[in-house]
Amino acid sequence: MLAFAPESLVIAALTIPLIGALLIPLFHSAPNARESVTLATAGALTFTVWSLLPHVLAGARPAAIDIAVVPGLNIAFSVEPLGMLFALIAATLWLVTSVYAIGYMRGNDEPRQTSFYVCFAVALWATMGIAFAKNLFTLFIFYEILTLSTYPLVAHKANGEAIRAGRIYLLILIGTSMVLLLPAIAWTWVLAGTLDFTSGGILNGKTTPFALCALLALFAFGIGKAALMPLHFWLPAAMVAPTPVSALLHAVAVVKAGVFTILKVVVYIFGIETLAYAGSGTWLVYAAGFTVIAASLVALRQDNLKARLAYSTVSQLSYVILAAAILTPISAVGAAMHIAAHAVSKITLFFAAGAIYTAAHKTEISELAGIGRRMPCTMGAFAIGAISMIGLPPTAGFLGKWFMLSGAMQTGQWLPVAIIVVSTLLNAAYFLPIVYTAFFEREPAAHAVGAEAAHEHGEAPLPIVIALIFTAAATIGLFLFPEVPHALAKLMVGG
Amino acid sequence: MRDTRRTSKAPLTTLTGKDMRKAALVILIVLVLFDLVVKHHEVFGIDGTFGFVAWFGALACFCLILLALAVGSLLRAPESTYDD
Amino acid sequence: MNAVTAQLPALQVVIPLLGAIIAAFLRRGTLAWAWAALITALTPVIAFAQLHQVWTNDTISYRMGGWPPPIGIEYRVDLLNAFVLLLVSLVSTIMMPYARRSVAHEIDGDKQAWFYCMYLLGLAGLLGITITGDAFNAFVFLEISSLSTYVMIAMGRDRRALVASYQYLIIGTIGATLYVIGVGLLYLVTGSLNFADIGTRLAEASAAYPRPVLAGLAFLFVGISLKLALFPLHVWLPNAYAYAPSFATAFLAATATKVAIYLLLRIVFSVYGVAIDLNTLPVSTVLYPLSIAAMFIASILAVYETNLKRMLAYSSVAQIGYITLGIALMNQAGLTGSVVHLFNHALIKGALFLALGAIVYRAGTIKLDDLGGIGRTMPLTFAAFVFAGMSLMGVPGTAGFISKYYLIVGALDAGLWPIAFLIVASSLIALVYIGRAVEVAYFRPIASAPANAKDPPLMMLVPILVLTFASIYFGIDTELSAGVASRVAETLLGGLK
Amino acid sequence: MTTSLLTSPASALLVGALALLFTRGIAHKIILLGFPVLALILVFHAPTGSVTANYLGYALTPIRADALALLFGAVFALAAFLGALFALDRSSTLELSSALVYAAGALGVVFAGDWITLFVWWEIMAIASTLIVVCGGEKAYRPAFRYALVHFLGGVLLMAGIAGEIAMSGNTTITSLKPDSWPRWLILAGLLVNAGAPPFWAWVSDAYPASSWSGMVFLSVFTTKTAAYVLMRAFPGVEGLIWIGLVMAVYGIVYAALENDIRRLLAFVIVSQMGIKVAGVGIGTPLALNGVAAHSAAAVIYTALLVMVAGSVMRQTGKTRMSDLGSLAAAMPLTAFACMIGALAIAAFPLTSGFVSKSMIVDAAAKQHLPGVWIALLAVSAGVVLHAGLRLPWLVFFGAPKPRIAAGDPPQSMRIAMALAAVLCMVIGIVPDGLYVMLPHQVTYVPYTASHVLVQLQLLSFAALTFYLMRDLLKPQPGITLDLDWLYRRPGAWLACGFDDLTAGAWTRLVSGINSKAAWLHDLLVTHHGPTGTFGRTWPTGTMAFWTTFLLGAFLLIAALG
Repeated sequence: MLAFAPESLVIAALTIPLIGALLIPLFHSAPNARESVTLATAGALTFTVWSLLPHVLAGARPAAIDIAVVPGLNIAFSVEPLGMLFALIAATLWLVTSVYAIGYMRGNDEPRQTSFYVCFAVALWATMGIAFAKNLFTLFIFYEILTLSTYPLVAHKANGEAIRAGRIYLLILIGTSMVLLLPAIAWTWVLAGTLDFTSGGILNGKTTPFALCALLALFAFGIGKAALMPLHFWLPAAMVAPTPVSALLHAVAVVKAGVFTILKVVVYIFGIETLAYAGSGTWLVYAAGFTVIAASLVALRQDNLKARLAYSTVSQLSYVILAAAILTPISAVGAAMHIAAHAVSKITLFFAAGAIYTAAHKTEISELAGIGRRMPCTMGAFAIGAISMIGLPPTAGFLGKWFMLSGAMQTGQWLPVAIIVVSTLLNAAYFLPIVYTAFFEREPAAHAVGAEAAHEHGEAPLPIVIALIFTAAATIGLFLFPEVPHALAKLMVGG
Repeated sequence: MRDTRRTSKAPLTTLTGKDMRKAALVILIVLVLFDLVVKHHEVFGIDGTFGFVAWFGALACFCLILLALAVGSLLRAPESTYDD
Repeated sequence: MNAVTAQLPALQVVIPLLGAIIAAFLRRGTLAWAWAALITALTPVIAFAQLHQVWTNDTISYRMGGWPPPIGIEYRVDLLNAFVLLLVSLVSTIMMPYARRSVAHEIDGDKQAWFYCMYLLGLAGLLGITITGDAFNAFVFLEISSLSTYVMIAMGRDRRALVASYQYLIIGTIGATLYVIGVGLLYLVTGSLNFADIGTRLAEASAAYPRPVLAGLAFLFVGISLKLALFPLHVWLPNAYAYAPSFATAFLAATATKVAIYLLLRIVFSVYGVAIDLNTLPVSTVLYPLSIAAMFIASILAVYETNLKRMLAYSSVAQIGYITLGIALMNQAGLTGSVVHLFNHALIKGALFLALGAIVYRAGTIKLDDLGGIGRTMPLTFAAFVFAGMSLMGVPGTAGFISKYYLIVGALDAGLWPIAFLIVASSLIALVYIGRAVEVAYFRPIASAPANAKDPPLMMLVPILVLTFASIYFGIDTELSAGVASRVAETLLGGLK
Repeated sequence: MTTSLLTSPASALLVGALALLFTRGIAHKIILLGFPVLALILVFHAPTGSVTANYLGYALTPIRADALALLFGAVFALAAFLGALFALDRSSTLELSSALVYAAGALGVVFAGDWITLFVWWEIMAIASTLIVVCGGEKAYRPAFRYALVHFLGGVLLMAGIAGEIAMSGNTTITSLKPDSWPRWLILAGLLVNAGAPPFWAWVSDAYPASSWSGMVFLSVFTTKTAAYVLMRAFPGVEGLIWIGLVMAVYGIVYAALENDIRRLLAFVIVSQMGIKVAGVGIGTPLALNGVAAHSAAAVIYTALLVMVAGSVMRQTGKTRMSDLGSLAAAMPLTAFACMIGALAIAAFPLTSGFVSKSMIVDAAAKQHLPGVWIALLAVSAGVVLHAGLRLPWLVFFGAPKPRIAAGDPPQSMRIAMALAAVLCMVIGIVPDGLYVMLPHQVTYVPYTASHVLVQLQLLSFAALTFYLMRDLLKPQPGITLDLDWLYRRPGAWLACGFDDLTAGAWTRLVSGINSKAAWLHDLLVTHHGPTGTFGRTWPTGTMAFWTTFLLGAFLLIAALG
């Protein structure tokens, strides 16, 4: 397995999903073959990415492809630890989600499944591009491809609501990236003369603290996928998409691409020390902290399960931004760990939401009374995901929070600590009632809710249950065995 | 008094009986008188004095009851206070 | 062989010109098409040979009739016009296979030859404007191309085509007149009609007659602005594009305005710029507000337009705003952005209008509201539309992005960061109007018009796909676009006083 | 290392908890009883010294078996067994399974040698105990919710403190700390939340009575006692703890004296007892710490016993309010007897476990020459008669007759559990040496001196006299006593709701404002840019000519001026 040169593995990772995307439409009329292609592609990608891991852990930075588009703007790829981590998460969870999606899309008789799988593969291709991008320009290209390829998935249902959500999705994501991120990249280029991700950053001593502050603002708000308030509302809107999309893309790939980019920009473009020394990142703590708290408060009010999860995602994403904004190496490790931790836990929650929808056709939390007895696996997995969201051991959610707190306490920053304390309570406040309702409330009697709602059901189809048990196990497994993400995160900050 | 007979099987219930009240009084007095015999190793001066623990125990209890009554008069609320 | 090589500049114009005359005598449409295609196909070969020569050696100077300049007419090919020549001829050639079906569909059989004649005439005119080094000769070619364009537009099916053509005729004539007045003024003060020659004499003349020199610039500027549809002189364009035959629209959108922009560049940078400090001339002052107005107003107009052809026409006006903005910036990056956008936009708009033509061909309408579900019945065509549209928006990885990137860097280099924001903000409006079409095409139920539509025949489809591919490809490999453009910008700026 | 981790008592109980979920019938009962016994055995077979591990780059000590850990481990395992025995008939598998997890968490904390391991088990306890509260039925939801929030708050404070402490000192091992830095203050705060210290003590009386008759036994044992245990390890001799402890003790007495519900009363008793221990930690001398250790061990048993009694009454009669109860001694003789033993033990009557443990703390105050503390502790000791010592047994089992309640002693397993606990209270009281050898510090302490016995007898009897004389003032009254939780249940909730309404209103206004502005903008754009708008419609040729002229003029003008 190590016979492949790491460079060719990088190229493979960047082509496999695309090949999959091209093959899938050929099997349009043979769903089983089509899904096999998806699974095979996802499996091959997962294998490829995991094969890369030993090289990166050993200190290699395999690079591949370097096309100078115009002088200074290169499409180039290089695997660094954070990108490796992101690619691992995305690829592995894609495999799981593919299993899940088969159960979900068939269980719900969704239309246009071929284009669904194609867009999914393209989105994953874009994710790999983001993960392995060597410079901001390459990252930006794939960032936009990711937006565009997921737009059809958001608007998949093609009803009024879905189309509206699609509009918001495109306008916010493309809008922020065009209006803010692109000028930020151009400005960076004008200032630094390079866009390569470099350890320690490329902006040291290049400009004034005020300009750094403004540039950071352009990046932070320009990367709309990170859902920093007030540019977050595309994410709840995007929840009209089929659940596998919400699960993989709007809990893992797309949103993580956002915070991943912010983290990369802070670590490799600005440089933690440069920013900390200039004091230009302080405001980001406020912005991220506000988002953490405000999104949680909004989540409290949501009765729709996916909407609540979406606002929870908004809040959790800002954890990562907050961790980056604390500007210590250890909190940057926390940010990376939280990307991984939140990915496995939030995907579990979304899987559960989709399982409920598939089996019981329920979307509102208030309808879930007693569902834990009918779907113990699903709701058990949900409970594990919820505990992880609150950040309690023995689940993965503990990891990110731990390093964030370490960084904040180390440098005596009280605001992040207070934010984490308050948001922990808020997270508990909006997740625990769901678990309680599902397991401890009595299911309404059949005659009370009408014959239609009193739908006899058990667990969702097997692929769905397998997928969500896997991710729930991963949520605990990541806590018990955090070595891989931790090693990668440590490598990122050069320790 | 019927009650006394019924619960007489339990040894301590006899405290409610008139005789037992007298007996209890005797015990209390005897306990205090023991102070004449037993040497307390005093630490703060007052704790070696005659009958200190006895009167202090009664007083402490009295004060605590007063405190409780004060708190009760201020903070007692119907059980339905928090019913939503 | 050498003899041929030496005659290339003349052949560049003469071949389509003679071809046009012969085409007029071919009665059958298909035959005329074949002839036109053949003639057109020759032009990029010549253009490429010239570009190669210019790239490796130096400027080509060809004396028409052997008369030396400035007395005789000089055909002068430098990097800038070699580039534009290649662009115009290449795009036309790519489009030619498409023409046959589309023209046969929209124009009656007996008029088809006539149409091809006009087309070749127009092509010859455009190539002539580009290649000539003589101001008056350029006017002649301008008139040739304009007149043939009026005819082509008037041949559109829609009755409004006549009105549009007529209006364009009046406006175009005014523009040409203003141009010729400007040339006349320059001739009065310098005694020359040769661009290069005027340039060398202008400094002296300007000292002697500052007012007429400036007035000359004003007339030339406004005259050319009419032709290139600078806001607010663009109003002829939407109708002309909307009601002309599909092929004509695509051809004009990809080439005509680009040649006008070339002429503007030539006048401003090679004639005035070499003699007078450009910063003292009001070119940027006028171009900044008008370009920005074009970028926004025309884009918003496109958003509310329901006729897709008109929508793209407005979009063209907006894109021309970007190009003129780059000219206004007058620095290396800005000018590179301008020239490269001239190239990219030709490819993008060509692809988009061809795709619309295919929709007209199959579904018979381009009213957005009637096109529900077209993306599913004409998947390849509309996919091309979407990808070209993405390039239009300037999605990174596409050609459109390269142009915008240079413009932004140009704005930042000039210290005009608000303009950088305006550039990106207006390109967001492109997202809205392209997105609107995408929504209708993919997420609405299939309407009656597109119900029986399908992708057009290969002859039409291939040009669409080639141009679409090109508008993506030049976002990744930019040697031919940005590489040349950057050298062009270098040359233009290097010659400045 | 791995094997020793797997054979730790905590892991054993986790396995038991898992097994419990998948078994029924007799196997279920065997597991329920067997695993606590196994844990008890494993406690004594715990590897001496410490087991180390590496996690996230930190050197961890998942198991550190010293004298103190063994004492608490043994007591917790024992209490788990008693609780399991008492709960043998309980039908809620979830509650029992959670109880084993809860006990596992407590044992994990006890044996944790480093802060990270401790924190992990700490939060496992929080989750498991919340589940136990929730299993108390539908009325338990809100108290459980508040319980969870308070404990997650404490947990995150603790976590922040631990993270900071490790980040600053680089040392993960649990050692005695001076609260002289922010992280350490946070650690202390996190521990005190679980200890039932102000201002968060209300969770005890809020959540514990909401649990089931069996659940409260587990709850009463682990959370507060582990907090005392960790306080002993980390913050011995922190003076502030003395005062916090005394306030807790008095609070518990006063509120218990007013309380009507027996289980709420016991919750206050728990806080009160914790107060004495916290004060003992604050005194911090070896004698005081030995006292805290011994008193914790003793308190685990007698508190559990009293809670079992209350559970039995609740299960058998369905009532928990003392105003509804009375004279149950005849109907439930064994329960009544157990209650008396528990009452004597908690009152530290000679020959009971309380006597041999609590007096160490009081003596420690005296030996340290802390007159105020000593006096206060003495007063608090006297005050015990106001709640569990006299008031509870009096009002429930004796006192004025009430309408006859048809009930008997609870089933056999529960009776055995109570009997065992009662016997333990007495055995420790009579033969304290077994307990003393397990104490962490080498201190010779002789509880049974004439003076000591006499002091205790005088104190209790005269306190009882006062109580007897004033008994009518302390009759159970229906109702509750407002507590500090009022702050977050009333004004806090109002504030939250108000803020919520305010922001929701502001948001709605903002959205509608933006929408109307957007609509206005849209209309404006349509007027000007729509197909028939100013810019959109086809201008007459003359207009175009005008603009051409205008532009020409403008250009010339600018040129002329420039």
